[in-house]
This record gives sequence, structure tokens and C-alpha cells, in this order.
Amino acid sequence: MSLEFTASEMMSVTAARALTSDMTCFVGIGLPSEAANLARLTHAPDVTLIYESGTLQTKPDVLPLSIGDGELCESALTTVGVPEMFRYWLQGGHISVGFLGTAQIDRYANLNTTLIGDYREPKVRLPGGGGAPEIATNAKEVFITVKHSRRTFVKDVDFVTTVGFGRDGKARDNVPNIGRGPTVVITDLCILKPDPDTKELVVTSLHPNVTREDVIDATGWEIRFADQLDTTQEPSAKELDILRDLKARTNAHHSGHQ
Amino acid sequence: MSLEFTASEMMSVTAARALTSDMTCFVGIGLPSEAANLARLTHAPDVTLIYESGTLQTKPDVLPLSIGDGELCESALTTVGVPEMFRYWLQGGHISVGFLGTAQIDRYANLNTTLIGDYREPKVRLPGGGGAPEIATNAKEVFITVKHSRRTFVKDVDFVTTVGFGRDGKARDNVPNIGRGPTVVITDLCILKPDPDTKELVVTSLHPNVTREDVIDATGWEIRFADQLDTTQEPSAKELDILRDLKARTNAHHSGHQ
Amino acid sequence: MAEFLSLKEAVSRYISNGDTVCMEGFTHLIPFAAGHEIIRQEKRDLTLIRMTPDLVYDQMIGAGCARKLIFSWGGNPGVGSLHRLRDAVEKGWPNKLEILEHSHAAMACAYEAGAAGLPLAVLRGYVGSDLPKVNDQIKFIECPFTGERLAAVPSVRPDVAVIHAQRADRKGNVLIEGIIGIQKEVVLAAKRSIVTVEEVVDDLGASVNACVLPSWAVTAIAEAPKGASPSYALGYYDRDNVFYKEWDGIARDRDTFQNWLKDNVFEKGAA
Amino acid sequence: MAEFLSLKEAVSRYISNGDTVCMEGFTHLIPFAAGHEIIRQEKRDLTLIRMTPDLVYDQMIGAGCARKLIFSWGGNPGVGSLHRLRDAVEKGWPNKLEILEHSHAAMACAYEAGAAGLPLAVLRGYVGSDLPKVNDQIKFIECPFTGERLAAVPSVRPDVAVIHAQRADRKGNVLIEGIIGIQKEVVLAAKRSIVTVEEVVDDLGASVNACVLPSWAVTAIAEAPKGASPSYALGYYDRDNVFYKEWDGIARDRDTFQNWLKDNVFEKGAA
Repeated sequence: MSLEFTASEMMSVTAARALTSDMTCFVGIGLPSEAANLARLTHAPDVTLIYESGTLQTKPDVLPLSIGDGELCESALTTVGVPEMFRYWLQGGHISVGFLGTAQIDRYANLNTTLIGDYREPKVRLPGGGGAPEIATNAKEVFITVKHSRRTFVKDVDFVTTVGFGRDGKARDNVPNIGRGPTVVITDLCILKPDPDTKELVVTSLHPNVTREDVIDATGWEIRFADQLDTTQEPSAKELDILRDLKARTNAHHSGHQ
Repeated sequence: MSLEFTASEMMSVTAARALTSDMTCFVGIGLPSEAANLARLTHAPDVTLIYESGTLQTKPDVLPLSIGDGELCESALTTVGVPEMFRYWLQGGHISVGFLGTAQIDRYANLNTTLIGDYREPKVRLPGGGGAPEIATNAKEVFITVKHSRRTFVKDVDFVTTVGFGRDGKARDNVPNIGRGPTVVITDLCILKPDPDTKELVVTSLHPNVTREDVIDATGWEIRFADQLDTTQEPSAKELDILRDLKARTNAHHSGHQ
Repeated sequence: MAEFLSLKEAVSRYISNGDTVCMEGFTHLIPFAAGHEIIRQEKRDLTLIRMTPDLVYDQMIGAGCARKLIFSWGGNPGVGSLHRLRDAVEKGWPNKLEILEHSHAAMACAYEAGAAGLPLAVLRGYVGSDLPKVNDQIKFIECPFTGERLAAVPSVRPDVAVIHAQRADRKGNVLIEGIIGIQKEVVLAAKRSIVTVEEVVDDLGASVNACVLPSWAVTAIAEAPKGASPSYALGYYDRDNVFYKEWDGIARDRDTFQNWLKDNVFEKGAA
Repeated sequence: MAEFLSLKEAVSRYISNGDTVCMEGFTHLIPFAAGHEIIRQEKRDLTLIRMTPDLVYDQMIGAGCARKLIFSWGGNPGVGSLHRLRDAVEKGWPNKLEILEHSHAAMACAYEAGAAGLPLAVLRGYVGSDLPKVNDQIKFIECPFTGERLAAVPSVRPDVAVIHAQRADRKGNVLIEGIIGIQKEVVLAAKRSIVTVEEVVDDLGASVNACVLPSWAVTAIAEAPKGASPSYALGYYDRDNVFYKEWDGIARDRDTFQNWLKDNVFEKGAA
């Protein structure tokens, strides 16, 4: 008997499973934050979560709306200044995983959060890079979670805000002191990983009830599938309960004027 | 009627008088520390004292033996890390006066605390630069206090640990973002100031009962005297009382095993 | 030593048209009251610098205070776009806004370098990013010891820093607690600084290594209770997340925005 | 996560002959107990780095542990020379000691850069000083924005950092309070770290912005009550100024020193 769950829930649960208790994770706001806290509340109770606002090893009871909500600070081991966060903790090599979202991603896992269109005449102006450009290069590896659509999964991003493997898949080759880059992309349809040689993103696992055609339709390039294509394990009742509780607490917390 | 006082006391009182309440003083250990705290306890109650150990705006009740005694931290407004102290507070331009001692000083107020003799075959190995090289260039001006003797006042220092005005008096010329350098040297015999043009140290005031010959005998170069040579005002009873109390408290504090 | 002034007097005396102004506070302690006073005093042609220009800069940009914006992430956190910022960039309303953008790491290092009195910051940054193509202030240097190529950006050394803090003591020493962000750095990097505080107290109650700005490192202090709202002040009040969400509707439309500004800023004077 | 080990085990496992070792603590929290354990285990050929090599390095140098010393101020604070250091430099006893010296500002920046993962530190330093003539690790670079000439030094990235702190909690998070010096930086800059603590407690009792090293940033923790004596630990015990003065007499003579070492180090084992 199968549980009922949404594609979003499938994505969050799958993204959460990528984290383990021995990881030190630099967490982006939004989907990565949801996944990282779900991991902490389920199978990875000792995962270390770090937000760029300076909160080291934080354990928020509700998801933060912003990267610097009071909840993050109050539940942190300690809170440091932003220069220290970026210099000592990220650039200093203490982050095992950077967990990022994005507005656009391309076949080489480059991320665009700057704009759609031309830089000087943007069709849509997005928020910009924030912490991502250096999280992507200074963390030992990068996980990405993002909803799958043709608008998001494009052959070439309009602007490389944050490098995956560059326009040709070779941007990290022979660069000293750089992390491995994106090792997994988790969407609401599937799991993608870079091909070990070309670095092009390849679908390695389809979520339950998702077809190859669903992924092809939602991807802006000729997406490849791994020879050994898995089916992602569906969420457990416990995972869904904890995720739903977390989201309910979060919505209640953010819905009243303080 | 004249009070009795020692040459050391004359030196400390005179050095203390160089400080005013509106100054932010980066304090060296030893004589500068004694003078700076005497200033704080007499005419300059609001002078801000900073020690390189990270103690900002400290008000020790006894003189510290080391630059990082607990007393300094407990009486400070706050205590910061050593990189922050040197980067933000000193190099950042927040120090009006660096107050230094030295082992050797030359006619251009260059200081040597590294060694006597040749660098590779030292006759006497001294402690080294510590904070002084950057205090001397990053503070807006520098006060120096040191006992006067031929061993100390040499024509050319064996090693320029800390620049005054260089070997030729011109080391600060056209250097961007550099302080004015030494503006006064206070000894147990006299007050010296750099000539406005040549930067050579000139005696501007003799302490009471000190003769020109005393200074000439204690100086390793042909020392010049200002046309308008003053006599330093002798210590007041209050200054002497406070200095003696401070030294007595300090000796009592440092004389027992903790 | 810091002067205690009314917010009105502090802004009037220390911020001039054309100044480079940094109003910092990383989500926490955002100086909204000071931003509103700047709007009321109709300051113009400001170069605004801020890592995360959120609502406070959206309001100031919409009110016509800014000529240029230097930033690294411009959005309404967890909600969406800054509509007034976008309208200025995309349509030039109420005036053209020039932008220059960095990454957080570069701006954090640029503030740190500014506080440290240096002309540049060096970081391992911008590798593979297109940002250096559109920001000519990003350069690269070679390490003289290892040959490694590293990014360099100019330090931030503004005319004026504006921050909000929990409290000051009567001598003008300021305590900042919680998410301290970049506030110490911006005050130390700036030529002049205005600090608004929740309250002025006899004793800061600071722990031994607390983030305290000494009075002599601050230009002016103005008491401004709830001066960070709708942002928050740890120990005083929480973030008004609902207002952040409502702002999306207010700012989307020029008229709605102008009405909001009239009712909530122009007709409400600072103390 | 940090391992809890005996000091003996921690030193044995994580410090090898030939390692580059930084034992820090700026006057406060100097890791004497760890230094004595290194002497007892007769570690050799160490490159010792420390801003202010005081008694702890005088003892280790006199005991023959060191091959090279990198420092910025080498003396017995407020007392005088370090006689064992001088004997090694001037007479090669018990073995030749190479020295490389910096200023405090440069070493502080070099530790900061090490913690920040950079290969170099940039500072406005060494202007007019002869130190660059005798230390070939000091170079100068030109700022690409202003053309200003600035000093550059290699960052410090040792094999092992050794510090003493007030306390750790049972998960291995470490609190450092008071004069925090360069301790956080050296631990973050090092490949491995040993932290001795006064005590292990259930709750660190840390304030919100306290200097805390998370367990995952530390290699090993050893409980060593009074482990900083004759230096001090704020909140635990005061500096033993009398011993600092007595050291001058003990260290002046090779025999007296060796007797002291035998009685106070070799015949006293760590827990």
C-alpha cells in the first residue's frame, strides 16, 4: 500500500536523504533549508547546519523565512560575524556540503540567480548571487534542489552567477583549492548527477510515478538517462509526518504580525 | 620648596603629561604602560588605553606585568581577538597615539628592539619587534619613553626594528597612509622632539636639575638643543602620590604566587 | 566621543546629498527608522551600499533617494522581488538607478578590508562566475608565494555608516548582539557613523568578548525604539514576517507605494 | 567530531617529529601542560610557531624539541630574556635553532589568512623596518586599485595547533573567553588540533556571540586542570607572576634548567 504525497514532498524528502549526520552543511534559504532541517529531524540528527547570517550549528524549530531569522540565532551553538562566516568557515574549508537552490540551471549545473535576458536589458531581474558563487567553489561538494521545468532547466543559463562545471564542463579542471562542485541535483521529478567524464547532468533516478517523458518535457536540453536508472524510494510515513509538522509549525509562526 | 623625586619618577610624570583625555592610546608594556595609567589616574581620566592583547579601553587598577594580564581584560570595555586588534583598531586608523619603549633609539628616532651587533652574529639578542613596527606607522603619532644612556641613545641603531624617520630622516616622505611618526621622546633627563625639517631629535626641555652636559654625556651623537630650551615642570605632590601608590599596588600584586 | 542626537538631527547633520551611505544589518537590526528619516529629509543622489538591499532600500529607492546601488543579493527574503528596485533599474522610476553587484563573500571581505584600513580585499572568489564580466571593480591578482590566482575587490569605505543596535550606555558605547552581520565593520570603515538604538541604559550588560563599539568609534547615537521594525532586534521584538509578505503587494504598484509612503513615512516624524 | 583523549594519547597520536606546531595563547591560556607532555615524549625537530614564545617555548627549546622558531616577540614579559632561546640561537645548545621573525601585525594577519584558507596575508606593514631584509618571506605587492605598496606574508597553516581553553561540553564544543588572542584562528588554520581544557561540563554557558569552537572543528580534547599555569585561565586562576620572575634564574643556567626540567616535567606525568 502506497502513501499519498505531493511532488514537492517527494523532492524535499529526497533532498533531505542526501545529508548525513557527519556533514557540515552551508544551507541556502527556501528548498535547501526545508530539506536540511527535515534531514536533521529524521535520519541525520547530528547534521551541522550553517546559515550565511553567521549562525553556526543551528537547530531551528520552524523554518526561517529569511536567512537571518531570530530562531536561527537563538538555537545556534554560537553566532559569528558575516566576514568570519565567509572567510573562516566557508573559504577556510570547513564546509562539506553547500546546499543551494536556483532560478536557472543548465546541463553543466551552472546556476543563474542574476537575471533572465541580457545583463543590461534584463527581461527579469533576479536577486543576484548572494553567497552562492563562493559556496559552490569553496564547499567540498554542492547539492542542488530545484523544481523541474523548462523555464528552469535550460541548455545554457543566461548568466553564470554560480559555476557548476562551466560552459564546457571543464571549469574546475586544474583549478587549485576548488571543491568537487555539484554532485547531485534533486528535483520534484528525479535525481540527476554529473557524468564523471563530461560533467553533463544525467538522470540517475526517477521518482515514483514519474516517466522519462515527464523529465524530457520539463528539461530544456536533450536530457540523458543513466544506463542503470533507479526508482527513488518513496517517502516513509515518518518522513511525511515530520515534514508536514515542520511546514505547519512554520506557517503558523510566519502568519501573525509580531 | 621643592619636592623630592627620582629621575624615573620625573620621566613617568612627564610622559604621562603628554597624554590627554581625548586620545586613544595603543600602550606598550613597561614604561609606556606606567605613564599611560598615571595619566588616566591624574589629569586624563578619559584617556582610552588599548593593549595589543585585545583589551579595548581598559582601566587596570595595577600595572600589568605582561601585555595580557587578567586585570586588563577584566577592566576593559570589551576584549577582541588579536587579528582584529591589529587590523581594525590599529591599521584601521583608530589609534591617535602609539606609546612605545625601546632598547636603542637613534637621532632619527628609529627604534631597535631586535639585537645589538650583527643580525646573524648578535652580541645581544633582544625580544624582537612585537607590535611596534606597525604601531609606529599606523598610529597618527608616536610617543617614546626610555631611559637616557649612551647605550640606548646611539647615532645609528644596529637594526631598524621600528621606523622613526629612517636612516636619513626621510622615510615617511611621500608614503601614503602613514602616521606622523615620533613627535616626542621623554627620558629621565629631558624631552626631545624631531626638528620639523631634518627630523633629527632635538632637546626641547631639560628636566629640573639636569644640565646640558648630563644630556650630552648620555647621548651617542652630537645632540642639539633647541634655541628656546625649556625647563620641564617638576612633578606635583598629587602626581607623585598617585604614581607611588600605583607602583606599590603593582608590586604587592605581582609579588605573591597565585 | 559619540554625540547623542535626535534621529532627525543626526541624519540632517551627517548625511548629505551625493554621499555614499551603507545601511547594514544582515536581516537582523536593519535600520528602518533611519531609512525613513532619510526619506523624510528628501536626501538625493545617494550611492547606497548594502549586502542585502531589502525593504529599507526598496523604500528609499522608490522615494527617489538613490542614484546607485552596490549590493550582493537584492530581494525580499523568502517572498520575492523588490519591486521598487526593479522599477528603478528596469524603467527608471522615479529616477535611473545604476547598479553594481558582487557576491556576499566579496562584499563581506570588502567591508572587512575597509574596517582594516586597506584599499583592497583578497579572496578565493568569483571562480567561473560571469560577475567579473559585468563588474569592472573585480580584478584578479597572483599570490607572490604560491602563484595562485585570487580575486581582489576594492574595500568599502563609505562616507556614512548607519546601523541599529540593541543599546548604548550613557557614555555612548554601543552593544550589538545576536546576528551581528557586518555592522562593526561598516562603522569602522566609514568616515562618519549614525547608530540608532532601542534604548540608552546605565550599564550595557555586555559579556567579556561581546561586540561593543566604543563611544570614540561612533559619530552619533539616536534613540529609536523599534527602530529596526519590521526587521527585528534580538531581546526586544521579533521580525514582522507578515509585513514582509504584505510589502510585496504594497510595492508592486507605484500609487499604492506612494500612498504607503505618505501615510507611514512622511506623515510620521521621527522623535 | 572532537575525540576526548588523555593528553598523553593526544600528543602521542597527533604530534610527530618534524611537524610544524603552533602553541598559541596570548599571555592568557598558554598551553603549558601540553608543552610539558611534548617534552616528556621527546618530540624532536619541530618547527615551532608562536607570536610570543615565552616560557613554554623556552622550556621546549631547552629540552631539545625545536629545530626552527617563527615568532614576533620572544621574551619573558615584564622580566627579560628567554635564556634557553638565546642559548640555542647564540650557542647552539642543546641544538642549533633557526629563527624567522615577523612583527605581531604580520603574524596576526598570517594566522587570520590561514584560518581563511588563503595562501597569503596582505597588510600595511613593515614600512621602513629592516625586518624584510632578514626575513625572505616578507614580500610587497601593489594594490591593483590604488597602486599602494603593501606587505604580503605567507599564511600560517601548521600541521598541529595546540591551545588551552576554559571548558568543553560533552559533545566537544569548546569555549574560549577573555583574552582570546589568536586561538580560534590557529585551530581553524591547522590540519589537526589539540585543545586542553580546565574542565568538561554539561553546558558551556556561552553567551550568544561567544568564541566557541564547534566539536567538528577540533581534532582532540584533553582535560588538563591548571593546564595553562603559570599562565592563567580567566575565571579559574590567576597568572603566577612570581614564577615568571623566578624563571629568569632557573633558565639562566643549563644545569639549573635541566634539574628543573627533571623535577617538574619528566618526573611528573600527565594524566
